[in-house]
Amino acid sequence: MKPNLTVVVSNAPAPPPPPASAPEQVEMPFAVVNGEPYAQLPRDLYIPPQALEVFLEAFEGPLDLLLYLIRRQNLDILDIPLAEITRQYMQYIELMQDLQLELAGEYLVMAATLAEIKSRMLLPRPRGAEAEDADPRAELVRRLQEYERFKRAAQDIDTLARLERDVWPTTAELKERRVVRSLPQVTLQEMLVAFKEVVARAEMFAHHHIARERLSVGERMSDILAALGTAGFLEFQQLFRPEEGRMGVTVTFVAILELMREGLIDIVQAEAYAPLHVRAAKGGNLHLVEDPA
Amino acid sequence: MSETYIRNVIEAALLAAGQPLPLAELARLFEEHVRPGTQELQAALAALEAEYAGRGIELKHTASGYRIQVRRELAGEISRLWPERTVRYSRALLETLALIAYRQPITRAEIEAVRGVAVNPNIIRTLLERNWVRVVGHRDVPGHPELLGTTREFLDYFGLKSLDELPPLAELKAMGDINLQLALAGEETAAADAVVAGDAAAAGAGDAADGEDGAEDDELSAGGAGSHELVAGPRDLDG
Amino acid sequence: MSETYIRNVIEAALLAAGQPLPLAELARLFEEHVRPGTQELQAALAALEAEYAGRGIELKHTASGYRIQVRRELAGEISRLWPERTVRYSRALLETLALIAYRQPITRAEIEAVRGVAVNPNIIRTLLERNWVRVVGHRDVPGHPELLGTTREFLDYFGLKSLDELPPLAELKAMGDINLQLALAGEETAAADAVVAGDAAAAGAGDAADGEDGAEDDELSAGGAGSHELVAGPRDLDG
Repeated sequence: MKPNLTVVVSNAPAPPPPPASAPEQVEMPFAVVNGEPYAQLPRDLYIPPQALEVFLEAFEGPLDLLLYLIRRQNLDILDIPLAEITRQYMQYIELMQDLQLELAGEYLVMAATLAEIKSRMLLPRPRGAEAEDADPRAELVRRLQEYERFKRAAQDIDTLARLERDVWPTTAELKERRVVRSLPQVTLQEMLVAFKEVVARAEMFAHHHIARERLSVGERMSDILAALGTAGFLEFQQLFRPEEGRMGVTVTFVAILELMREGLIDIVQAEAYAPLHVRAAKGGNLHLVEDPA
Repeated sequence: MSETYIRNVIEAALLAAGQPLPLAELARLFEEHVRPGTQELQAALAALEAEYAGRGIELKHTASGYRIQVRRELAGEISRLWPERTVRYSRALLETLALIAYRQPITRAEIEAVRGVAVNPNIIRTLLERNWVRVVGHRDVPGHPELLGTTREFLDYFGLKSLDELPPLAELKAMGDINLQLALAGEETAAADAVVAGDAAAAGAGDAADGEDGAEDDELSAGGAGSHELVAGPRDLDG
Repeated sequence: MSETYIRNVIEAALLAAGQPLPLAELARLFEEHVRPGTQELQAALAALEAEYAGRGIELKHTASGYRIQVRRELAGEISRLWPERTVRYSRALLETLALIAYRQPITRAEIEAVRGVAVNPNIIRTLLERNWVRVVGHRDVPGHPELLGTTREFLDYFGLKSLDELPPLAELKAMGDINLQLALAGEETAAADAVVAGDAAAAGAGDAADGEDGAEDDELSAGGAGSHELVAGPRDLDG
């Protein structure tokens, strides 16, 4: 066991400080002993076994460990010195086994993968093959990169302003809550279907007809009555809006005629050639909107 | 410690805490070497209080400390955050509304004549309260019944420029219900947009549009107490 | 509707709600006939935002709507309100969350393929319980594994309006044409010479990352077969 420890220490040279031009990940603290983070293996011989355990357990798996080995030495992930990295990887695996850490099976799978790649690299390359296909490391490199980008994405997510850690939601109490009923919503279609149905039902009464279409006239009749309700008395001319054009004027005129026919308005004239005035009717006969006759 | 900083921290803490905070706890938020004294804290609280004048929130000092709360004046508006379950309008109401829209000006008796049942006064009241319908005059017959018409709000709500945009009855009849839905799909979203509230709630209302027939039947049969009126009603009109 | 009134109601509502409010819900706080339009509401929100400049709170627009939150700059002071409350999440959880966020919908096996280790079931459970993640469906392969995706609460929690606002994912670099012989020969010295090469993230063009999940699955299960040989394998290597 002891020899292994020494080997590890001698094989873990203090990494050079990351160059300023490479805003890479800062090397992870390698161990935390009594609250003190250690970024490098201590030089002295005695390493508390717990510290190593913490260090080794800090890896999220074989890809993470490999990335650590690569990044620690500032190696190009696209051109990994496989023999060297494999050797270092195996030392960590042996160390974990010696420390009797429960070693996840994935670490051993990776060890086998590394061994296999290494042996394939010793074989001559097939002619005519694409460089990347032919390089036995390609798949490993892809997986390392893929893992690394999500490792970094996780770090990025962790730096987002998170609720209840970086920012806090605010609340102000409302002392007196009132009971509020929200108003029902209606769609135009619902109303039209309702209309269609009520008309269909009404038509089952033989003597009842709802056939006439006088939509805009009806609307104008309402408008005129409402205006008269407010003003009481209006000049005939005022009921017309020339800007509406001939159609609008006609509709207004028909509405006035209709209102007169229904006895809802009177048109009065003080003397001949004086302006006509319109007022709500004081007398008159009942005329039905839906006069069956 | 700048005054602004003290005020900012206190405001943020009171809003984040969700409960009243005593002065001592407010003081503890600051690092020991920059901790403001009681006077400074109280000055900051007074500044906050002044700032909230004319706003929807206020600073309150209660037995357990300071708290920022919503002003009572806004209780009506803010309570709308927690509305009671929305009830849907009955078929009777929709039919009444549709008749007023298409046949205005129209009296209640005339609506009853077409629908064949008495119109519940609540329906007219609801429509008046909703500002979709208004009294545009009175028919000059005994009792001077009110003549009802639709309002500008009605047009706005349904996204119509004028009543002309309602499809004529002949067209409605020609369309099957499904065609009607298709033809109006565009108009409907326009209506929803026009009301700003054109979102979840509006969609919800739309979704809920079906299968309400049970309730409507009830209402109809309730009205059906007057099933003899059905025959009588129209006659009255004729008279 | 005065601007001040609209702003006051919105501010009070955002503070009273205790959760983000969408524009439509803000609109519903006003009676229908005085309801401000989208532009007026947005103007009021902009006014609030401007008012909070230089204050300890800010207006934030996240996936579910608007909320008023305490600024990050005051995190130190405000976290003293709850000395023992800060939750830290493990790297394993954050990596799992990142994979779900960027690669959704994704199965557990696909997450494991990228991370190279089994995913602790507790992690998925925590993410589900926090409501950051939900099961969005099942992949149509034997076993019908659950497909995981993130929720609106996830976005709200991390202050995002949509997934587009996640920090961009690092690009993958292609290996290109590396001279294998050279690489082999130079292997021993490569470590020493190693130039600043770590910048995989910075440059690169096409994103080759998508749609490889199937391949990874295969790989993982293929690798899993040889687990006994593994113990012996490594020893030989060093020899």
